[in-house]
Amino acid sequence: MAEYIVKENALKDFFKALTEGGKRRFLAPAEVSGKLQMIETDPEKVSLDFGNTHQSPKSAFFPQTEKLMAFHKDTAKSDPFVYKPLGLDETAPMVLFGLRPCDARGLVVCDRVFQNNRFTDPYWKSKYESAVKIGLACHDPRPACFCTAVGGSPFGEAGLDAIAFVRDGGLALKTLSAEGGEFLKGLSGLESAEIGAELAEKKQAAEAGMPGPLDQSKVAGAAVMEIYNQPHWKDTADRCLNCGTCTFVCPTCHCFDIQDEQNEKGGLRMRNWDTCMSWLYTVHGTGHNPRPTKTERMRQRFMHKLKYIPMKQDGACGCIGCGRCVTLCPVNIDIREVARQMNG
Amino acid sequence: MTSLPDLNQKIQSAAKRLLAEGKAEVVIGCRQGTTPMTVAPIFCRTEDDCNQLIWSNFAKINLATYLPKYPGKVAIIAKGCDARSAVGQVVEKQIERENLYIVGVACGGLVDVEQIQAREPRPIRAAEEDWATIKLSGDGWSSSLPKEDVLRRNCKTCVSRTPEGVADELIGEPTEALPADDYADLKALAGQSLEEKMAYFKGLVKNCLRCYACRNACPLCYCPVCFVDETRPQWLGKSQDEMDTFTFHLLRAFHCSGRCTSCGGCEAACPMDIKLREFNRLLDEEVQKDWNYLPGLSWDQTPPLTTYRPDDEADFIK
Amino acid sequence: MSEFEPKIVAFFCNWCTYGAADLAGVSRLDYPPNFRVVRLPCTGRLNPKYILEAFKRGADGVWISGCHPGDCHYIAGNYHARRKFMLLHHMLEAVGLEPGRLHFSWISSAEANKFQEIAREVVEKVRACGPNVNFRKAELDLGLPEVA
Amino acid sequence: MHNPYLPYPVRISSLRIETEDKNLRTFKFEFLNPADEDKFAYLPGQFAELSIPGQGEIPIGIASSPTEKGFVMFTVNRVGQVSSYLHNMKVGDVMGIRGPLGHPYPLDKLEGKNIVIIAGGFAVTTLRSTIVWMIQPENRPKYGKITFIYGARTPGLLCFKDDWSEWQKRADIDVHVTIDREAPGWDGLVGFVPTVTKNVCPPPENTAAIICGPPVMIKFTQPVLEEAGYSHDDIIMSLENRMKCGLGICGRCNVGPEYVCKDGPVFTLSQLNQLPREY
Repeated sequence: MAEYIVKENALKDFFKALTEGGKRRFLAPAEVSGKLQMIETDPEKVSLDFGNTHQSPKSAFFPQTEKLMAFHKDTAKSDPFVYKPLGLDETAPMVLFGLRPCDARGLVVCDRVFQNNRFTDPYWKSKYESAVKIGLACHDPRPACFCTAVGGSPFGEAGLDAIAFVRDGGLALKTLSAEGGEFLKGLSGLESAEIGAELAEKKQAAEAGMPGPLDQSKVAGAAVMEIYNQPHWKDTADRCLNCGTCTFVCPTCHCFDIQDEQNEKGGLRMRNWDTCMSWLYTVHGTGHNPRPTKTERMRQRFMHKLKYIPMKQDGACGCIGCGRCVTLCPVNIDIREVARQMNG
Repeated sequence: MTSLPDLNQKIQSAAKRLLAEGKAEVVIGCRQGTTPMTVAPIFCRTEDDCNQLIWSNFAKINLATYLPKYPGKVAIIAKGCDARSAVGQVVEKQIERENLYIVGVACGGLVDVEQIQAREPRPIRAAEEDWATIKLSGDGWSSSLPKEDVLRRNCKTCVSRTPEGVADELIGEPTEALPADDYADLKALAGQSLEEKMAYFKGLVKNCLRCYACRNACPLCYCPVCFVDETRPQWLGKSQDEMDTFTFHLLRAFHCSGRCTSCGGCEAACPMDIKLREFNRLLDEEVQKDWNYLPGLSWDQTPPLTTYRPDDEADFIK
Repeated sequence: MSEFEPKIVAFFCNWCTYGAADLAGVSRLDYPPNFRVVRLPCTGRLNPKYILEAFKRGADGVWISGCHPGDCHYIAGNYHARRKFMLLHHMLEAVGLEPGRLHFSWISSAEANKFQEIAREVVEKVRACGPNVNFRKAELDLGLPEVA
Repeated sequence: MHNPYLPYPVRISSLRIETEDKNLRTFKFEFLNPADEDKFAYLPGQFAELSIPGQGEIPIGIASSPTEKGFVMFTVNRVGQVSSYLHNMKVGDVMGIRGPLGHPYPLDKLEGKNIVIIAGGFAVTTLRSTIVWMIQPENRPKYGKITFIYGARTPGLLCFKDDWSEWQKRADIDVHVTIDREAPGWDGLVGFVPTVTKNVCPPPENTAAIICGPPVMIKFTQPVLEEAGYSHDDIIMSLENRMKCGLGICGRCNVGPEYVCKDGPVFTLSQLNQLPREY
């Protein structure tokens, strides 16, 4: 594990160096139409002073609309009406700077879905595994932040190749993975330094104001149907609008819809984010809907985050505590409150 | 002016009385949220529930949204806009008048949390409110803002801050209605080039995620199957195509024309802070100009699109 | 360069304009062939989404025509439609639709001459607007390499 | 890297109208690239996404058996956008199939057992595959007595008539085909599937049941099997839900923690008892 500092006046050089001379696409928190987002940006425009990006960074690996394949209809040419994959060969690898540790953990949860026990999603994998992910620790978690309650930390390291934190006069960095160490070695702007003590101190300070662990022991021990049939779901569902905001901003919501579009020349198959809050999401061709009302749909989301994902991912919580859904829910359905109710 | 604690007290006792008298099985109102500057709608069925009821400047969505889906007798703690929407739903025969009890509460306008955050970028750990002031505090600091400075845009042109005339009972001292929207900005825009108009309206929705939170938060959007969810044919593509998104917003607004009460619930629900009401205002302006109609102000109104006059003027029709 | 030939989607009421188009044909009144007709039972049946859908799919113009006010086969369908048209027309022009793209008319089944005249006018006005760029969905970018 | 979203291109090699209401058609597909047939190695009970360029995909159970070479076969009910489009396609048209997806029936675990296969209506597809597979000379000795109960509303709604009339002639499989009420020209069984099951199902000892059919048939057949003493571990069902990816990623077929596509569609009744009824 190598440790470095980057002086303030060397920051821009360092960010430029991260692109490896333009070979990598550089993504960092930057403002786009009034919102801070993790986007491909100019190294000059990186923001270091922020709570968190407005939306989660999952879109870097799993864009809201992603073309999967295309076909043409020209019967004079070869292979008409045969789909050919798109976007797998030419994708330039990414380097992400400024991932919050909660979001990096969210990507790990997604990764275990996109690369599950039976199938590997090549569109995700080609982007995710080639990316270098450099985190930026949180010094000043926001009121709705609760990563510490679900097993994370504002200085958490999961899913990251290196973690940085802001200090007087610049940044400090610690590499976390072999790939991260290899990638950062010798980059312009970096100076070797001992930062261990400072990191430990800052980590402790940041965690001090944060909530303690959210007890999910009963949820973990209970049968699915026991939690599913709890009476509190109806109360929460009363006020849920099924608007889906929570799913669109969630770093671990990975559901999508596959759609075809075509014109006279050919067609595309693409995937678009979808939401379990939608009536259309589960409705069968026959009109039967296995989740007919908002109660089932709202319950599905919380069961998925807090019961199903832990069951499928060795106990790892499907919620990583970024607080986006808590802040943006128009009717203040707070996942922490729901988690407490589920735990009895 | 009634103080907020007083107002809350009155709301709570009204709610308890309604439950006790059997005038309602449930009273829908607001309670304190779990984070600063949030409130949560609450469905009160017990006295304990009623004790949580509050009036807050931070209320977000229009509570009438819940009414068409609610089967029984229901009371609603309603600001002017909530009450107007509820009346609209009765007029549109989505709910029965006998099943609805409106507890009207005088409103001095709601605040826009986004504007507060723009003025106060530090993490806000707590917020206190009274009728005219918002007090904020964080790690080692505190400040206060006049509510007037951070009012929601729709609240600045509210013609029915107090649901007088339609409420079954009224709590608080009636607040004066404000001058109606003069649509000055839209009138100015109308004089600009087609390109400028298009750029403005397409620009408004370029961040749209198509989550349809605006639709779900809207008290007018009670269709069993929304046109965006229709599949045969599928009217709208599901991708982030600009025109699909734009069409959604045009049709959403069109479906609300002559019905929108400018509650701002759509904008409050939008996770991307899109100024959705700009589309609605376009049509509101026309509805008022052509038919002088404001929805939700009385029980016996006829919505303009359900009727006609033989002499409706439409000189663009050849 | 050859002159731009617009594609126009026309929504005609079954009881009047559709008949007028028929009569114009039988009467050998020539009119431009740039529109494709969708027959409706009444203009009241016209959902605004049809108009937007037509533009979205690349129509350069849309023309809606029904019975004169007072002459509706269903008594008041066109009166109701007129109110919808007033709002829709206002909204689309307010958001930047060229005024010459969207046309409304009342043409009874006897008015073959009016039909001919308005058909010509509609086509010319849409032609003057040029191809619909702003209200159509972007061409699909198939991203396929040219295959032999 | 294998791309599980990419369908194998296939050509419709034959199609047949399966039922009198014309809502069911059986399609046989041949692979455009012969090598894909080996890659598409499946077992009875699995499904595939029928993928029509420009239209979309539908998950359909595979009706052919892997022992039938040179084609894969699907019987499709006309319901939605894609299936309606497919019903209008012709022999020779090119489309795609993607799979095989899901888990097959637990054929290895069933070895040494008596098998009762209960089907209703067009849900018989993957069960046809199972029977064809089981009665192959190399597979038949692995199983005990095989009983097949199949019902439909009318004779004209019974699928795969050629197949089951052949099986009726065999000594190594007990075939009971029934229709709901008397119909001219029908001299077979009359009665609902649960009643027939009650009369002919073998004793539960060392026996497993595989059931596929409309919800109402399952609702009334399940108690019959329970009464006969079948344990919930020995009642095997196949679920269907709206699906898109078929890979356990896109989320919509979730039933509790399980994805119908990736972890199912085959579940035992005792597994289903642990799950919400969101299917």
